[in-house]
Amino acid sequence: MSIEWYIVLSSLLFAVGATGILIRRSPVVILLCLELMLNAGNLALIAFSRMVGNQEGQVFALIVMVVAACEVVVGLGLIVAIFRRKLPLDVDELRELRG
Amino acid sequence: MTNSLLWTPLVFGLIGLALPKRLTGWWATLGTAVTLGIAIALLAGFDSGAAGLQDTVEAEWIPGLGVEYSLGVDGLNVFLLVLTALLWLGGTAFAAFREQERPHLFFLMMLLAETATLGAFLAQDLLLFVLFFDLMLVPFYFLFGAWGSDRPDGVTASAATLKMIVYTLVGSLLMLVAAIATAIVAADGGQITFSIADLAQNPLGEGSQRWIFWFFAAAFLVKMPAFLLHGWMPDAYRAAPLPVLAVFSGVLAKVGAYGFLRVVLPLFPDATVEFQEVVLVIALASILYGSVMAFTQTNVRLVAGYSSVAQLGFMTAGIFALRADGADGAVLQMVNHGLVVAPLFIIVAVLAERSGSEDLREMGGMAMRAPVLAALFLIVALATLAMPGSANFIGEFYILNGLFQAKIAFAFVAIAGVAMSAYYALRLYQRTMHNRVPAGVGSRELGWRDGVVLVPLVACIVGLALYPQLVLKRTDASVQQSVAAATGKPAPEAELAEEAPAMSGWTGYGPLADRQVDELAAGESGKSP
Amino acid sequence: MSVSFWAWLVLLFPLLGSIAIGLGFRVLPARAAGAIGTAAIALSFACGIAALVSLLGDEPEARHHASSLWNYASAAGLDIKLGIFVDPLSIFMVLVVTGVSTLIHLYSFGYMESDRGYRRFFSYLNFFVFSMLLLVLAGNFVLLTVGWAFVGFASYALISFWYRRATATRAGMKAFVINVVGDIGLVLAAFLIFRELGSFDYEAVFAKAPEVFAVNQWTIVAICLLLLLGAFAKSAQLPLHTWLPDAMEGPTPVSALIHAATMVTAGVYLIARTHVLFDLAPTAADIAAFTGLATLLVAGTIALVVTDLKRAIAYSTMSQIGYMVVGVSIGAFSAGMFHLMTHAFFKALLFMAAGSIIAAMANRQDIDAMSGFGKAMRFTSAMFLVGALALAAFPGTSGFFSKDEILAYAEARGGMYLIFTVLGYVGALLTAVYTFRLVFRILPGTPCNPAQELIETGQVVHAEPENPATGEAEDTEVGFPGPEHHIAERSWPMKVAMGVLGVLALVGGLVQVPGVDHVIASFLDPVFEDSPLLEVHPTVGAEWTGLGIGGAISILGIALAYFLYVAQPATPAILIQRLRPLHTLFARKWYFDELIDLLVVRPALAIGRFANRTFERVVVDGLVSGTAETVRGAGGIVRLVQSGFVRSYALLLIAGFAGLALYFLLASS
Amino acid sequence: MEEVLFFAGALGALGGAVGVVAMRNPFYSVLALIVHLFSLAVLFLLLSSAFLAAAQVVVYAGAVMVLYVFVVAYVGGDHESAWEPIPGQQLLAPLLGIALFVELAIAVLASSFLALGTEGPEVSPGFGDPAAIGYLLLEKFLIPFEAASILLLLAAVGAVVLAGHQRKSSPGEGPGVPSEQRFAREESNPSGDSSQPPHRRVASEEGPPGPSPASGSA
Amino acid sequence: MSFDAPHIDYAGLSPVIALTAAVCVVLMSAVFRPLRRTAPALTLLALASAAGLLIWQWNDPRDLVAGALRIDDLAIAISLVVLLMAAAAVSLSIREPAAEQVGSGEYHALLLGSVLGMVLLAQAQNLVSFFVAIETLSIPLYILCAGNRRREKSLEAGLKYLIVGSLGSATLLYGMAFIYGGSGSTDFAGIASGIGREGLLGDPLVLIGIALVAVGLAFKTSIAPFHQWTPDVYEGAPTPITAFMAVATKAAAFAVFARFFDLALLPQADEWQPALAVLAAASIVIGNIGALGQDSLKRLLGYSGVAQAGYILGGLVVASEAGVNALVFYLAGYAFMNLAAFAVVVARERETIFGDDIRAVRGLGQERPLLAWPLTISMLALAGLPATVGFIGKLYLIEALVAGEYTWLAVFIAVGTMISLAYYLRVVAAMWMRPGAEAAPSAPAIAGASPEADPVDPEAGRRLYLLAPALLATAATVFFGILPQPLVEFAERAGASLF
Repeated sequence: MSIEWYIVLSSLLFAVGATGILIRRSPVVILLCLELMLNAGNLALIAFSRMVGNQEGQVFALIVMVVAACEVVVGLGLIVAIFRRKLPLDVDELRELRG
Repeated sequence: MTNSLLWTPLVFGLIGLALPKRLTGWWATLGTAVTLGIAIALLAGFDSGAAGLQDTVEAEWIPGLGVEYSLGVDGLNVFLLVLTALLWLGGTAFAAFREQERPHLFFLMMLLAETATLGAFLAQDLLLFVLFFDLMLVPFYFLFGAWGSDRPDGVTASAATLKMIVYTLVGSLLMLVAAIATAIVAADGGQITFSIADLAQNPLGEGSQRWIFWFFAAAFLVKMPAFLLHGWMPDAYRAAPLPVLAVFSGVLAKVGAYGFLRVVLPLFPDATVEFQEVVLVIALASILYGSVMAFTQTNVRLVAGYSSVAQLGFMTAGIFALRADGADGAVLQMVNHGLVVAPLFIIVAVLAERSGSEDLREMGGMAMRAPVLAALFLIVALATLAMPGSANFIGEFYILNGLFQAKIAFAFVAIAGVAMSAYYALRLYQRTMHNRVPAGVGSRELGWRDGVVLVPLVACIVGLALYPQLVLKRTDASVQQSVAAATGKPAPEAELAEEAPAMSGWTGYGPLADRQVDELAAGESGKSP
Repeated sequence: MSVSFWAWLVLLFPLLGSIAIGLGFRVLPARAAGAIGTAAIALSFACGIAALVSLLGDEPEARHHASSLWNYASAAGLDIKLGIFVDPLSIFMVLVVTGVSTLIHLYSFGYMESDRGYRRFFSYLNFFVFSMLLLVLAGNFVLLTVGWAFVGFASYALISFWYRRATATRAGMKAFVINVVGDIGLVLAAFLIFRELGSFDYEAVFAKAPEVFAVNQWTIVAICLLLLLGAFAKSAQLPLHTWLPDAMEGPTPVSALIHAATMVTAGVYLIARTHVLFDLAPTAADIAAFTGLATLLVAGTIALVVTDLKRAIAYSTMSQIGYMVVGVSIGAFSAGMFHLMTHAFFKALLFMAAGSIIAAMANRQDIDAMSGFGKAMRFTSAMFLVGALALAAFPGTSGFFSKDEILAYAEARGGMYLIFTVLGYVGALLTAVYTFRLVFRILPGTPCNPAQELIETGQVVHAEPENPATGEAEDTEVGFPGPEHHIAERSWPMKVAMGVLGVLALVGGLVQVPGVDHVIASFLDPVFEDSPLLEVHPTVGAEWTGLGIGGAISILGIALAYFLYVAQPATPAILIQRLRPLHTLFARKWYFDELIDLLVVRPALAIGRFANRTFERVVVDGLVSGTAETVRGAGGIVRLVQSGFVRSYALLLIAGFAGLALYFLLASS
Repeated sequence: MEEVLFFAGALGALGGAVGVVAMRNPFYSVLALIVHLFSLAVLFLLLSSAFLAAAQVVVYAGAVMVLYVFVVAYVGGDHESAWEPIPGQQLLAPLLGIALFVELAIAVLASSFLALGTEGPEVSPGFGDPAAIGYLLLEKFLIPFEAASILLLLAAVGAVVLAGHQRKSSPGEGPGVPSEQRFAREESNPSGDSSQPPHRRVASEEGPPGPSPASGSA
Repeated sequence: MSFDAPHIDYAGLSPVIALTAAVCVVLMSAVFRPLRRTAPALTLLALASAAGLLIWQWNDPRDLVAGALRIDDLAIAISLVVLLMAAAAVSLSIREPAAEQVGSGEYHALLLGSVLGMVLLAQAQNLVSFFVAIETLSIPLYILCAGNRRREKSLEAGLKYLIVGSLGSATLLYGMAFIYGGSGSTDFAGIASGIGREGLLGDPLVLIGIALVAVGLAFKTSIAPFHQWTPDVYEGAPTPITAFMAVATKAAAFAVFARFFDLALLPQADEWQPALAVLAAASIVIGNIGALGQDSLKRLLGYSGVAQAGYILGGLVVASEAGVNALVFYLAGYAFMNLAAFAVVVARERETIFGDDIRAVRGLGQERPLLAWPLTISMLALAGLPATVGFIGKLYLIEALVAGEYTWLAVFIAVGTMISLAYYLRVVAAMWMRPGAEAAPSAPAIAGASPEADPVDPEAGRRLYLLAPALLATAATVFFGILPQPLVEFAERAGASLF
């Protein structure tokens, strides 16, 4: 199975994730979509690392997982904080800042 | 010498911050007086005849960017320096005699403005020039905005000032780009230098000269202001506090005209010759339009303002006649106009105090109780309209002669402005001083305070009227150099300045030489699209 | 003591006088001011005599001296010195000017006595004399222009001397602006001269002109025409004459001095001065001559009908200057100058007398209201009569000789120049008629109220001063001949001045009687010796025939006037009925004011209004506010896009990437 | 065989991804993501990176997802309304997604890297096994490794800071119920079936009566 | 397979180590009650020592730890700017409500963490450390932005920043993946040689990668059209944090921007130069016109930040040493100008009820000259008027641009500056001039009116910890405006280390 397939797949995933961010309004789901995009990146990294035959890509991917986890943690923490503050969990309603 | 001239005002201004409120005004006046003293000393030590720079100061400033701190005095700027110092003394004194709110800031800004202006005249490094050119605006922004007067029709001082600043910076920021481009193109790869003298040595190629020329021209024309680019002037002039306006329109406008002589002609000769007609057309438009506006206005400030537009038009025309005499006249006229317009605004201030208005329709008949004021005003008015016998006449005579010999058609149009100036200047005088006294106008004689300020200025006008040679003699050599740089004609030796034998004009400046200029210009314009 | 030394002194005294009076206006007692002023002019007249004497000292052909004080403005090849040029011509002018001025100062000393602006008046008057002398003594065209403009300004200042009078200030403005137009003509001429000859100095220019120019070459013609522009503006020749009648708003001595005797003749002087150039440009000279001719006729016709005493005299001045212009243009230089002199005498005299009468009328100038002053004011009337006779060229009077000499010369030149002779005599007839129209309307007949009062009570009426032009009550704060009026009968200075002038007006002509003597000619001819036209000489016989015709015409004219205004006082009205259109044409002064108003003033104002109301608002401000609005609008868009929706931010981000990626894909090889 | 696995994995990953985006209920989105992650792990294996596959399953599908579930359970995974406040978003978003994909795909397919067409070079059996990765982490990527650890620490702190209680429940808690009451409320429904979180702005219509997270966890 | 431990140059790493240690220590201080108050002091100490260590490494460029990092003068220069801003932020954070809610210890620990990320980023020359560093920089900022949980705006800012930021990093990551694929290496040097290979130059794969990375970095440096988070986050975040990230983030991001593009991607310069130039022009225009008529000073500064980023990017576009010099110089100057402005904003926020609304500074000229002057001068400097460092900075940039044959971009800078005057001077006018038309209060929700109000401290304008930064920064702004040579040399050293 040639590498192209993997890359194309990953770019498809990337696109889907991006679309998700654009159309979903629940912050939780948006975080999930970010996960999708990061994973698309991971897939690409690993595929390329296979292609060029060194494992730096894999290490990179590993680190990305960690980073992703961090973002998730912070993001979820923020969501909880917003919930605590009794603000709606809908990114479209958080728009006091504008103009 | 030059250094002390440049920094004295600022130093005084800063020290002034530490003084009690009521003293600051006098302290500032003292500062300007000292500056004037230095300027006069400079003039006294000035070697007329010599074309090159004198009293130069050279110091590294930002070697990393090729910018040098280099000042110098020559025929082009020596009198403008004196003029600056003189008018600032007048304006500051006039302001000091009156109660100012927040005097510390006011006088600090006044003096900062003086330093900046002197710097613009002294700078011999292109970038230094641009820097001071922009810096001038800052203090005037505060002076106009914070001490200016809002108009009943809702145009606030700050708004009018903002308009002015943005408008004039349009020019000068483009000029910054242009200046840098000049240096870099000239250096092409080598060590960058902004020294005007060095840049003049190796002019740029046709192509780059074209656009750079216009960037500079834009800056200077806006500053003057020239026709169509004067949009900022009416509001700003109506907002400005009068003593400040006196120095502003007395000196700052000249920086533009000066810039043409100092920078544009030597650095962009080809473009200058190529666009001679275009600039001349603009100049003529300014003359006619300014004059027409001046005799339709009823606001005294605006009459003066638009008359300045016309006057600056004359200077531009003189410079772009690209003949030594025209340029000589322009320089002389810069001094004259400064000397005339500053007292004019001070008189306007005095009149406004008496009639409680700045509208011609609400003034009149004030000569009766105030013969001295009337006499001074009359002299100023006559000088404004370039009455033969005044130095202004000699200035315009030289300008128009230059124009006449270079581009006869333009001269005929330009001279129409002279007739109109006669009308608006005299109208200004009559409407305020003559005719019946309208209600609410208290005709009072000039107080000694204002007299102290006004009389010396008028005295200068008279003095210069008796001996304009004072200026011409010293400027001629440098002007010839600057013009020669543009036209490519070798600058005649300096003794011309000293004592021009009657026939030298006949031999050197007769029709032949002029035809050369014409052909040159014609050829260039023919080439240009 | 050299000539030029005296000449400088001539200049100096009036200037000093003016400055002294001007600066000392607070401290000087009124009379002192008058005395200083008069003395200054008298002194300079004395110096003029001295100069004349020392000038006569040297050889006729060596009688020209140039001298300069300092380098006025010399740079870049222009060479402008503060220099004077003295030769018989300028000395002649100096003498006329200073002489007449002295007398008029003397007259004013009495006439203006109770005017608030007494000191100001004398200061101005002295300044005027200084300017006039500068004009005639100037050694180069620049200085000439200076003097030229100075007299213009002085005339402005004196016309609007009573500056609370709107009419006066307006008239002053008019005079000034038109004169500036003249100055411009001079300046342009100077430029052109410089372009071709490379100098402004009389000597250099006149020396070089014949070498450089071919006869009637366009440049020289242009130069002369530009000079003429100046000359006509100053000398009130068509079509630049309209300011002169209005100038009568000024005090009467001013009219006498500036607008009759001296300034208005500057144009004549200029043509004479630059005759070298005019010799090279006959076309221009002829244009000048014909303009002069036209002026003298037009002015004559107008003078027939105007009812304002001073204006009537003013028009006669115009027409007399017309004669002079004709004279100097066709080559009768000395004759023209001669007429200039005699005219100065009798016209000044006429004005003085008129002033005295007007004072008696409490500033009314309408001749319809005047009559019977013959009995009321004998001296004045006598003087008026003398002046009138001289003006009408009554045989024996000064005008008689001077005017007819010009016509005789024209006749002698023959060819088309005969026109001048013929029409000149027509003009002479007109002159005689309108002059004696005034005489017969004013002097004889039953005294009008003021005259009556004068006869009975010996009092001069003290009517509330009112503006003769508008009839509105004057605001007397700035004076006016004052609460009480001064007439020659009451004030010796006026009497003296008028007396002297009267004598001169009568006998002044005797200095140059054909075949008898020719003082003026022999004095002036060295100046014009290089002119080819000097060869032309009317024979004495011809001249005498001319004089005969002239005398006959003037007597005829006087008789006609007598018939119209004394014998058959009804006829003028009938004539007016008959020739209604002609009369209106004359009465409306040939519509010149309207014409200028239509062609110059209205367009200028219209343009001004357009520029002010429309252009400035729309284009200039539009340029500014337009850009400002655009930018602000764009800012609005940016803020709109900044909607606060995080998802739309993301959208823009991704869209931005899409665009960037697109670019890179296209850029990729 | 490999092809089969790839397509299976690809389908799974894609399906999961689409599910995440499409599911109205966040809870389901989370589940979909788990599917996605598992199938990615399969692909990783195919790309001979065993360790990553393992990490994927353990770290993600394990730890992270649990976190998600908890939060969703806590804040209440209510359906979001179809109401779209941003004009054009629903239209532009998919278009942009497609554009994005197309551009990326073109970049890949038009690329002149021959290697892309291959399955990659022959690699040693140890390729991508924990040992290899470990060595790399401790040799070349020591710094990133350490930095990542610090990052984790910071993130943890952040989570505490954000999600933890207000330090001092000083004035300005807003016009809300005092903190004690809120605690009470939180205690009252530990499973967090607060399907109606307090203080809503937009009345969001209840979605189809699918199994609520509460019942799901019950 | 044998483990060969990389050589670790502790001297070179010392700044990083110091900061790392500081993070832990400050966290500890949060745990032990008695140490609560010491956090700021500790932080300042840490920053100072880090700065010292950095200066110690000045002018001794070398790779660290198997080339993951490179400590050279560019890195040091940028790091110093970052540390300066951090120190300023600490000073501004005294009595900052956000700090009190988050807890002084955590607050400062997070701040230090972000600083650590920036310092790493400035040194990164390997994709992995690049990515990690940029995340280490961002994540603490997400948290800090949301720090003032009492204010809804703060939370909103945090969430927005998080979402868009993560989107940015995802893009960045994806781009890195492609570049890695195209070059087969994660080291900048390796990438440079990898993409430079014959026949592969200009390959779409790499170029798309570049595009993605450019987007990611443009986002961090708030270049239009990836700028939209900037105004919102600047306004919502606690002001000291805004002050910090306005400059520090930009500085660090631009450092890596320069390193990555001018080093690793240099072979592709012909392709990316025009693209970046267009982006720069876009952000100059958008930033400047967006700032017109903003009433919130922080928002105004946010937009102006976008514009300034555009100017700075110009220095990068030309891919020349002069360009990088200009970039560094401008960043340094920008630090001073911004600091002065934000210090004043903080002060006014605390002593008036207007929050950061422009009305908060009306009449400041009379009321508090010591606050008015810094704000005035910083506004004039940002507008690039002479005698301020802003003018020299623009001069420097324009010179680089013209020399690099991007004169049209220089013209854009000039035009942008003109527009910018309109809003900078509006602030100045509010301080010194009669209210006039300004007076009509276009009332946005006054912070004081809402229950979210932070306590008002009428004396804030006199507090040394606010005045000192303001005045010092102002002094620097003017000083380097008049005698720029030292700063120029500083910048030149930095630039020299790349070429």
